[in-house]
Amino acid sequence: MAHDLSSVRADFPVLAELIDGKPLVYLDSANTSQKPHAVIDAMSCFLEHSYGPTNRSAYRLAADATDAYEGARVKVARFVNAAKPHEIVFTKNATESLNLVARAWGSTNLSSGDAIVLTHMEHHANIVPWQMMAAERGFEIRWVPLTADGLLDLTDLDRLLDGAKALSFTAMSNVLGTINPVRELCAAAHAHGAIAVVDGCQSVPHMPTDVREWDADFVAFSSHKMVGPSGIGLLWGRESLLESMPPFLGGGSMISDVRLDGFECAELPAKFEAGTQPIVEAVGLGAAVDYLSALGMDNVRAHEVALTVEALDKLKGRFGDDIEIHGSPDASVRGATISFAFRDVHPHDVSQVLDQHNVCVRAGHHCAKPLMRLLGANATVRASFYLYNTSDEIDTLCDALGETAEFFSA
Amino acid sequence: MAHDLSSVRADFPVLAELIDGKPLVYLDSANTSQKPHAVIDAMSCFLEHSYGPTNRSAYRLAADATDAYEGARVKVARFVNAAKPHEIVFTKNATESLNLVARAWGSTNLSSGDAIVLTHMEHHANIVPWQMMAAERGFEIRWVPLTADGLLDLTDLDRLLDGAKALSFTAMSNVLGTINPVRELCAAAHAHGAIAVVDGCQSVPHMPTDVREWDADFVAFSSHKMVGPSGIGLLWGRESLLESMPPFLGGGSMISDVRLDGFECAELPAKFEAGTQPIVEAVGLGAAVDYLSALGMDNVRAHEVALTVEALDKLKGRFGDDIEIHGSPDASVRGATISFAFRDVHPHDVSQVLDQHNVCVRAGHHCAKPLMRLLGANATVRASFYLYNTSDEIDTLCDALGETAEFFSA
Amino acid sequence: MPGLEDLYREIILDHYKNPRNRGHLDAPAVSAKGHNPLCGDEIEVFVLVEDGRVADVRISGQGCSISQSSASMMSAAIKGKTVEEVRALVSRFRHMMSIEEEGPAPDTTVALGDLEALQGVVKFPVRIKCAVLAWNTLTEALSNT
Amino acid sequence: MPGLEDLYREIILDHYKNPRNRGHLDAPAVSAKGHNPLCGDEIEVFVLVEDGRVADVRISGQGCSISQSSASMMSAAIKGKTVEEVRALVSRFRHMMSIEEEGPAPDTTVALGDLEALQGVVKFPVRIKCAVLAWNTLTEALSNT
Ligand SMILES: Cc1ncc(COP(=O)(O)O)c(C=O)c1O
Ligand SMILES: Cc1ncc(COP(=O)(O)O)c(C=O)c1O
Repeated sequence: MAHDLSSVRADFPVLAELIDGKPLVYLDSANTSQKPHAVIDAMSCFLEHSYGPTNRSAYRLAADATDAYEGARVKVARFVNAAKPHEIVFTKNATESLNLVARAWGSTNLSSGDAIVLTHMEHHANIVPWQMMAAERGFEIRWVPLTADGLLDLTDLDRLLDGAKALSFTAMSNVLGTINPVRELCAAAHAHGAIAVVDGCQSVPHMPTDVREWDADFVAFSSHKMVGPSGIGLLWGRESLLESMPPFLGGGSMISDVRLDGFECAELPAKFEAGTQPIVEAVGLGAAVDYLSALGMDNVRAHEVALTVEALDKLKGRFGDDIEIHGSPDASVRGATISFAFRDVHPHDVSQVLDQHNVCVRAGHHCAKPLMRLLGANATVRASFYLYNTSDEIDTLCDALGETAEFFSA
Repeated sequence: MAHDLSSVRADFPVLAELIDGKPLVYLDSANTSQKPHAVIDAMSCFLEHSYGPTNRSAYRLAADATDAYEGARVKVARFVNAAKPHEIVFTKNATESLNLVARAWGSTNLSSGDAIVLTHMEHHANIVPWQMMAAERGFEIRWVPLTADGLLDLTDLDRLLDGAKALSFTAMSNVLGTINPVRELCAAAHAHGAIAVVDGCQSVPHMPTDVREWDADFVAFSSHKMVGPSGIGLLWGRESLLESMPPFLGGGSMISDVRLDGFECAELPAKFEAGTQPIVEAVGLGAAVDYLSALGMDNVRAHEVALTVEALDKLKGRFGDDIEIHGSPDASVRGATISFAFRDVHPHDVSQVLDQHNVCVRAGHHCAKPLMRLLGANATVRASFYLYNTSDEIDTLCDALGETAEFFSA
Repeated sequence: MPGLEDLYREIILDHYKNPRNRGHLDAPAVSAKGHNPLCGDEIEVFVLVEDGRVADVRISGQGCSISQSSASMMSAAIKGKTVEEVRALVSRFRHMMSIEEEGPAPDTTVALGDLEALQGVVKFPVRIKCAVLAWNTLTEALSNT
Repeated sequence: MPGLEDLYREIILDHYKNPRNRGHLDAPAVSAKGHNPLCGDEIEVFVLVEDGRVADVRISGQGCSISQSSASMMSAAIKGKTVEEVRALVSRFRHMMSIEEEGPAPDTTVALGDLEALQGVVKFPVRIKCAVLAWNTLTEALSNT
């Protein structure tokens, strides 16, 4: 494995928790990740010694808090290779980021007769905001289908993009683990005069990100999935687009003037950051980005590829036809998120037995109901691995599944 | 004073900070408040031992995190005497809460020919969201004027409310400190068939709140101003209204079903909580509400009234005509937020000299530009007191102002 | 932590594997759909009420062992009962599941029969929603009569 | 922490109390508005360029001692200079204020004169925005020629 796993694990206090005397096996990081000491301590230290308002007051405490908050923006900008820090907008979660794009960009660019393109593997966060706008403005939503292996089926992409104004897609499926060819998709969108909106929620925490190399127009992602705190999300946007858009939420800080008869917007990024911001959360996110950068995102990816190969091997090897793993068997085009059906045991019951062994997996529709319908399932079991997971944990998962099989065949 | 101030102060670690060997005098709580150990520790303890996803996964760690998150909702509901916990919606800040009301309620209730009523003392957060909707839908915004004392001038209220669909107003001005007659205003709105939206940002942290006694329809407030963490805001809404409204942000958790051709909303409160929520922040907010409840909001208010009387006396007594204090001189109709002009020294320069004495005040327009125009000022100095402030700090403020006078007359 | 046997009693697994009263009913039967947002389970309950009695009941949909067996046992328990008896049973069942109920305490003389097997679910709070899904859906269906 | 004297040099207070070149100019003069969102300061800069030289300059608006004195000193410094000289001065001033500039290092032979007094502002980072407000606004006005 590409990094020193035992020292990494020691960084995450919750991984040392024992429940009923047994260690926690946290395999739900695609849902939300655990946090290292560095993040937790940065937040409590800031709260104890340095908390103050940002971008509003002028005394030193406030100025230092502002520097901490804006410093986090610079760190995030570097982490995804944004051209300018003010192309990074802090939101509350990736869902808000995608709503921001759908509404603020959409309201000046989409109307009846227009079309946008989504894919069959999108998370609800990249579907519902567009459906809400479509219901209001009457544009068409087209869908990129999937191959049997759970990859995007790009055969008809040109036809789908013909006349479309936007292509919005996930860089990595939160159900299938599929890694999509982001750069090619952005290029295809641009070739048709559409913008490319990337849902980076599942990819940014797990592999290096370069928004300029992608040549994307917007990328949404969340702090809580990349070892950062809850309560803060991210939107990277191309400067020219962010500048051309109307604001999203109205209120303090996003204005340069307010009169009884109207208001003027502030400059980027304030324009999209109305009200008191997630200050402590930005500080924690800054620490998270430092933590990931120190590990090296290439190493994180290498570690996860190794885990994926091993997990797929062991699961298939041990359970054969009793397990149906969704998505591609090729670890080079997938992340460490493994969804599966296990015999005829309902996912909720699988997760129950696994929980008895402290193995935390998600059972459900994973906020991707259109994809679930395609898979012909109401729910799947999903085990998702991250930088702190180990080979041993794969074994524990397999053993717990073994017991599940036994229990439900008895 | 109504509570044990030295033990209260010991609860707030940042108040023990020394800068240049001198204590911090934090008089900017109307902007954002400091946090007690109880809140900081609840957050770090949760992050170290119990962090997990809420309302998504079924294993015990996730179930316990969900209980902690939903438990915070119950605490907040009790704190403001809501009829049901699901009338409390978690947002990112009060600004989002007000945008939610303006857009989700407004989009089905306001169109061309309609009118809403705001007041001249509103924060931008209670102006700009309505202006954005008005620009889109062409309804009229009417304004309640102010008296010379900085109270609402209700002489023409009936005329203003005639035919109006909503009255949206602050319970307490963040500039003048004015406490508005919320119950009377709600009744007046209802008498005209309008809903009453209350911006509780400045009142909820400082005095007892009873949304049912007010008979309000919506109340927005923020965690970070009531000793809770940043990154989480609150909206209380009357159940029937919340149920009748379309959703605000779209995404995971706010749906009960998503198909390619549309979606169905989830029940309250999930309907308005799209995406991964501020989980840790809710836990911190729960601890903040416990902290305030233990102190007793009546005691908090009594403490602040005493500080206000003393501060007004001392400032006027010492500086006479050199200081112009905005708003009412009557502490029974105002909170402990004191905005003033000091001789002809620009507020920014006043705050600079005060900062030299570690006295933290805000200088600026306080996100209330229409009010500033009415006051004929670009900016004011604002000292705002909270449950942890002391008489001594009033003296330090006065001494620092004395030096300001000396410095700028030299 | 309570063991799996507390949750998965034999009779539960039996109802899960051999669900009673599967299918659907046409009008004049009433019906309602329920779903559990946590795990995606969906259920549809059909009830035919004749002369104030449940003349027939059918369940369709998918779900986990707890929600399916609870639905199956419920269907067996209510068939032939008067609507009033059914309501008393629903109240008694919800009470056993420690779901807060407003109003008076339920009539403990109402027999739960096989349904007692679901008592173990209470030790697994997340699963309570699974166990009551069919019951809430039934209540909704009956409100359509 | 640096003392107040580092910030409020005598010449700064003098320019604050007795601002030079207050007022406004009509077309063909160009103008621009600037504002500091932190403290609400607003400024308007009017420049009359004739034959490539700043023939006249006026400042209006309100602000703190730093923004007002910086504007006043700026107005005194640029009057009569060629537009090219003005641009060099702007660059030199922004450099002194340690605002990152892209491109080549500024020409340090450009004399700052009285403006040197504003050097102390750098020790008070929040006030840098006040000091450069007039200069940014001037640059915007000149871009309108
Ligand atoms: C009266 C009032 N309303 C609304 C707000 C906005 O609150 P927030 O910044 O937490 O969104 C504030 C504080 O900034 C306020 O004082
Ligand atoms: C692919 C994908 N998109 C969007 C989201 C939404 O992110 P958040 O819940 O942080 O808003 C998630 C995670 O829930 C996700 O996995």
